[in-house]
Amino acid sequence: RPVAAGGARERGLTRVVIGYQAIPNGELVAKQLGWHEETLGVPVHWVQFNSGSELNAAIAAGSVDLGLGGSSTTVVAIAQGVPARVIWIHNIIGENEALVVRRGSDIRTVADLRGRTVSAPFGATTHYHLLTALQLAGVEPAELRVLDMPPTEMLAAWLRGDIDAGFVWEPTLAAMLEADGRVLVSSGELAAQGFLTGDIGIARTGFLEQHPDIVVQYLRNQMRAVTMIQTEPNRAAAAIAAELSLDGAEARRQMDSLVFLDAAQQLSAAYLGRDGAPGELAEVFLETGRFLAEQDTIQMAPDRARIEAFLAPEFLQRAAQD
Amino acid sequence: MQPRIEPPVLEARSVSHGYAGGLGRRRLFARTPSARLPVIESVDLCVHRGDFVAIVGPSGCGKTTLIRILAGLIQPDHGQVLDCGVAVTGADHNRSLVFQHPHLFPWLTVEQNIAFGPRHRGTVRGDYQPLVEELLSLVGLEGFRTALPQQLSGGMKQRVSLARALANRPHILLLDEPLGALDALTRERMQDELRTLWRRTGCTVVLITHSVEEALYLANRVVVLSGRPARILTEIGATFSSNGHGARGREVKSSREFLTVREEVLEHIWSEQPAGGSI
Amino acid sequence: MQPRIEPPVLEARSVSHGYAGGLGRRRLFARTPSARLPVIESVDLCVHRGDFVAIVGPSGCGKTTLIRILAGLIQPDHGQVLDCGVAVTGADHNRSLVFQHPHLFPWLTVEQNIAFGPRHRGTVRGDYQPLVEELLSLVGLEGFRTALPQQLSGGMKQRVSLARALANRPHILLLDEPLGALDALTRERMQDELRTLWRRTGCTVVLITHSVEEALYLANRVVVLSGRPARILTEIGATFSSNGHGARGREVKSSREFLTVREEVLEHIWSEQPAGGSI
Amino acid sequence: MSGDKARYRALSVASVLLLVLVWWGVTHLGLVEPLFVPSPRAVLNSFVDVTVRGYRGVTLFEHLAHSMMRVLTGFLLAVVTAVPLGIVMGRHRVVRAICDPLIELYRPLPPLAYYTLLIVWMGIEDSSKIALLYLAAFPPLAISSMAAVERIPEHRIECARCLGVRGFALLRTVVLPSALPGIFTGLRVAIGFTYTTLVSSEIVAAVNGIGWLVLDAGRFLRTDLIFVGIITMAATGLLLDRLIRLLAAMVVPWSEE
Amino acid sequence: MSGDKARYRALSVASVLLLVLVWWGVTHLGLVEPLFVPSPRAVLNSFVDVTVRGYRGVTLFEHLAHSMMRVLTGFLLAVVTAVPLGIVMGRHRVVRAICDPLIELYRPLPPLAYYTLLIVWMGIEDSSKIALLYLAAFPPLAISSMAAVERIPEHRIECARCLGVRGFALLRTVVLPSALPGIFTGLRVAIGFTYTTLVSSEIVAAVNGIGWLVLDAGRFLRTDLIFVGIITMAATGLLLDRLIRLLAAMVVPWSEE
Ligand SMILES: Nc1ncnc2c1ncn2[C@@H]1O[C@H](COP(=O)(O)OP(=O)(O)OP(=O)(O)O)[C@@H](O)[C@H]1O
Ligand SMILES: Nc1ncnc2c1ncn2[C@@H]1O[C@H](COP(=O)(O)OP(=O)(O)OP(=O)(O)O)[C@@H](O)[C@H]1O
Ligand SMILES: [Mg+2]
Ligand SMILES: [Mg+2]
Repeated sequence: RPVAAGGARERGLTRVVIGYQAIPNGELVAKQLGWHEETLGVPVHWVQFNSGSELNAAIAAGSVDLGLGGSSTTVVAIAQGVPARVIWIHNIIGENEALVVRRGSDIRTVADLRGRTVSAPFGATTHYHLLTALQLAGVEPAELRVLDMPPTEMLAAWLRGDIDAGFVWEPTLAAMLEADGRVLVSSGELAAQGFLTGDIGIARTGFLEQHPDIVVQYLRNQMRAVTMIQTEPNRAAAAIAAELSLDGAEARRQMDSLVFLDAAQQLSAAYLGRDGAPGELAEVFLETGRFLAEQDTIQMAPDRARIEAFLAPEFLQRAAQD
Repeated sequence: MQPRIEPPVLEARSVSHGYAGGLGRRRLFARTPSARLPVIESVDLCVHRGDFVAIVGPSGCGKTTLIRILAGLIQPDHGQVLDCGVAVTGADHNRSLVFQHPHLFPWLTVEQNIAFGPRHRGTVRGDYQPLVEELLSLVGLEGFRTALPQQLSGGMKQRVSLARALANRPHILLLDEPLGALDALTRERMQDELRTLWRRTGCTVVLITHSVEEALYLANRVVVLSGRPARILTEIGATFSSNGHGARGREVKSSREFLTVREEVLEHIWSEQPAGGSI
Repeated sequence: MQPRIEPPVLEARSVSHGYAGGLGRRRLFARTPSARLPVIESVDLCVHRGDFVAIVGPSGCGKTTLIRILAGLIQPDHGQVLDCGVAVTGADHNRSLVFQHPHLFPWLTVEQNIAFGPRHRGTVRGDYQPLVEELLSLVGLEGFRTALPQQLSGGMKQRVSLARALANRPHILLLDEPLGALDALTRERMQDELRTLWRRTGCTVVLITHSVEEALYLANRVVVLSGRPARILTEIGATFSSNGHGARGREVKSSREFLTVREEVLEHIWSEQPAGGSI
Repeated sequence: MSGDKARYRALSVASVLLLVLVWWGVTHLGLVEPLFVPSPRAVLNSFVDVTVRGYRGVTLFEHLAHSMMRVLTGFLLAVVTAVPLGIVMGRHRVVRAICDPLIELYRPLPPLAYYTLLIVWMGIEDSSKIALLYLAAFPPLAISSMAAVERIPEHRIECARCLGVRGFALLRTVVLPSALPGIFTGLRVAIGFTYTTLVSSEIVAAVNGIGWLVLDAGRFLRTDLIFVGIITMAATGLLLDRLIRLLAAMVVPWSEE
Repeated sequence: MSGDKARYRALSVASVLLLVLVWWGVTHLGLVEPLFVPSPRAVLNSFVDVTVRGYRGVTLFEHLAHSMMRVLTGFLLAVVTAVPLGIVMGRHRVVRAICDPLIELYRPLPPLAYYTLLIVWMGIEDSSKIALLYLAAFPPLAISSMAAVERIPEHRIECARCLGVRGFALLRTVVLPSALPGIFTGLRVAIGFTYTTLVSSEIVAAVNGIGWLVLDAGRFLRTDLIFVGIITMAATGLLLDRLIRLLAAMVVPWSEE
């Protein structure tokens, strides 16, 4: 669908607006090292977002060209008709998001959560994973108390003993583990069972159509960042540390809990797939969409055709070619 | 050509007024609106150019209400007020009212208070400043021109309030007991000033006063009001101050003639009101 | 045993006072504090039990300031005020002040305003209600007991304010021109009531008035103040109203004796102040 | 008089209707993305849906009831503490000197900044939410009451003193009634403020409440639901405000001379 | 007089010092997790660090400058629009009947609920942030001004009318000065409100500003930094409030009779 706002900008491009999040992945490496500024040929304007939903709004408003959101919010974008396409998978969420329970508690399996109080930030990938885990264990959400809580407040509630479990990400995850917690199930484990969550790179449709070359160059820089993370992790971590005002070791630890995919992996059938042959990611999105619809959060789950139209691996294909 | 008949400068035609809501706290969900308190009952008053009309009457009878109607601040329930033949619909600086209570603007100095009218009607400073100076000395407050109202005594405030109205050069001056808070001496002096002013400018004055003596000394017509609801009991022509006779001193106040008329007026008021009755 | 010498009920000992800050707007970053305006200059006043002292003086001379000092609302710059020999440090209902302006509580009805003092000092209703009724009829406002102040005329407010002070049965009554807004008739009636009250209760009264006649008619001592800064010019013993002589009618006001003393007082005031001078 | 009133009421209704009309026009002509401004019809549908079926298993009415309970508790607690404190601060400079800097220091703080601390101290149940709303309502109430007391003309206090009324009786019988008009203005400002804080308070551990509904709908770009929530909040907020005004008209029937 | 003032100032300082002492005591005795309430020393260290080295490449002073620019722009825009509107609404019942319901309807809405719309209309740059702050400051200013105008004793208006001053001149020369004390109370309440909205406004698409610093520090559990941000906000908020009070003392030197 055409976008009302922002259309005028396409004719004379003065700058690229990139919406990023404070996640220790390749985006931050490229940002810190100034690669986009060097290679895109237009000034780059960086804007930080706290969640994918705000990014969705900004993209729909035509204020942001390239952005990063969680897989759940990407599905929301698909369902609500945000004019954007998936062009990249920044990372797969692994051990950096996990469901934590108290070390001494008698909760051994997810099924033991029945009747307990569990919290997750609603709408986030962990929320999706919490519900998935419950479903896999055959637990109805109504059989326990699921509370909506941002990470910091979750930690406070955890320390007070108000909640029995929480599904959360770094660095709150580490703090909860330190405060007498242990991992019941991690996102990595759920991903292994086919319930992927990840941080997805999306681009505004109008921008994609008008400036495919810039998008391709942007993807090349992302690929370069993944390569650096995989081959020179300390340099990459140093860049992230500088970007997030963290110390190097902590940045390295957080970075290592993510799973990074190079272009070849992303273009394989397990993930993005290729132009005309969508990969498994479509399946993941379809599943996620069904979940959200069941949760009453979106009115209707997007169908497969809509999801497949949302994936645009052709730009990555071009970037990977040369 | 016929000689043009000049309409009265100010005319009240069978004016009646009352206050709504009865007495006491308004009740929010009151069903029946309480009875109106009638205050003015069919008052007819004709003030001609150059008249100095004094109105006397018992406390709470409706004098303030009447003068507010004349000023155009209250629209009467019945009847109407005409200013030079034109129906009055609102207040106007040509019909300047000096309130019973001074009501100065607390953020303005004495001088600014006096200059308020002409200044904010867009008169240039040069035009009104001499008048303001004159008025400051008239009310004897040159030394207090930069004082704020909160720094003045009761009588000083009242004098500022009088000067503020005069600064408009109104053609009708409505005075609601303007000298009430002044000591005997200052009062006499202000009376004389008022009389001179009236003579000099030929403006028309309606004065409410509690002092029958003052009324007779200043006015050429004294209107006596009854107790509430106020009707005009009688009107007495006083000649002690008429334009024709030229200046006359305070000694007139102790003249035989003066004292007789004074007794007469008091008699009227007395007769109306049984002593100790509801006032 | 020696006879006990009763101290004066109210005594001002060489009281002086001035107002700070000079005239006009306070300047925020003013370096030098502007000069004080001297208002009261070493006033000595001794009021004995049963006295009725009237204070007269030109407008703005400092009468209100003086009576506020006597009431304890202002701490004078110099000197002190003693109430039955005890230094006055604040206001008190035994030394009730009736302000120049009525200042009623706008949320209370006439009746509640009058009962305010005794009621909120914890007196039981039964004790003060008869007095309140009596005062309502004294000031002629029985018909307005449920009216709010905004529904009263200027003179009615002043009467409520007087009744409100009387409801405290003060042993000293301080009156700052309490009858100023009343018409001739009501004023005379209130004068008589005040005189009766004073006789009956034997309380002590200090009255500021602008009417020399009123001063002489009511008081047994008349204190004449000079222009600002106020000093005591002279004190005149008036016997027209003394306790000893029993009730006397209004006719005293036109007696030869009365008029002579009146002239005398006016003479004093006149002499002080050159006509038209800065007041 | 009453004809005038009816005319003003009609004007008010007209201005709201005009707003709705503009909304309808804008969406009808497709001037804005329906993703951001859904059509009145879509919102109405969602409204009916949420009222009947509920959102996440809770009907609109229940959401509203939960929120109102929190808002009113927090607000009323603030009224009974902040107003007396403000009055005392207005009269007693010592109390003011002590309390004023503390209020002034915490006042500019965003609720989000100290919510974690409230959770640490009060847990995740309603008490911390109510505390947040209480803290939001407190400063405007205290400041307005204090300012209202400071504006009381001194002669009124002097009058009461001369009548022998002092101390607590003075505060109760003279200072409080004199300050009431200003206090009511403070109440109106504060209730609005409390309302805007509702969403922040329901960020944590809420699975009901209008604020949470708006928040949660926002996360999923359910603009129709956001509008349902917003309109419900606007309507109830308006209602509360009118209630306060009605109360003011009943309690402050006099006008200053 | 001035001795009194010094005494009150000392009391104020003492009460703030007591607060710091309690904070120090609480952390020193380990009564709360340092994760939530860091020690004064830790906060001081971070403060120095952020001032000198900066957070995420921006020094504290720059963060503050960005925020202040946003707050002051939004606030001043609100002052120059809401105060005149409030004054007119207080005097003209027709204007009031039209504008009042609109203000009352949007007023209870939480900034978070309509921020998305602002972004859609105004983009993600400063203008949408300033608009949010503007909208936060508007209602308290308008309501306070309106209430202040309604409280003006009628006789004062009548006086001016009798002196021939009407229309705009009346508003400027009589209504405005009479309402100033109430308007200043409104200013004080509104600036606090604007400040608390700062964090909300910097939630979206900001990479600088004190509000963003607090928010971002929260994401990384940097409580020391949160405290640095909070204290900076408290201090500057207090400063702004004092500025308004100073202005009030300069502009409103009279007291009502
Ligand atoms: N706003 C009002 N509402 C109700 N009644 C009022 C109002 N204003 C005046 N009244 C009543 O109207 C009557 C006349 O009042 P008005 O002020 O005209 O008297 P007045 O002749 O000026 O008296 P005074 O000489 O004491 O000033 C009084 O009985 C008063 O109670
Ligand atoms: N608060 C104040 N600040 C500064 N000056 C004041 C203040 N109050 C009164 N004054 C000045 O003190 C002088 C005496 O005032 P006061 O009110 O005592 O006079 P008064 O004798 O009662 O006059 P009147 O008969 O007019 O009421 C006046 O010149 C006045 O300007
Ligand atoms: Mg009158
Ligand atoms: Mg006086």
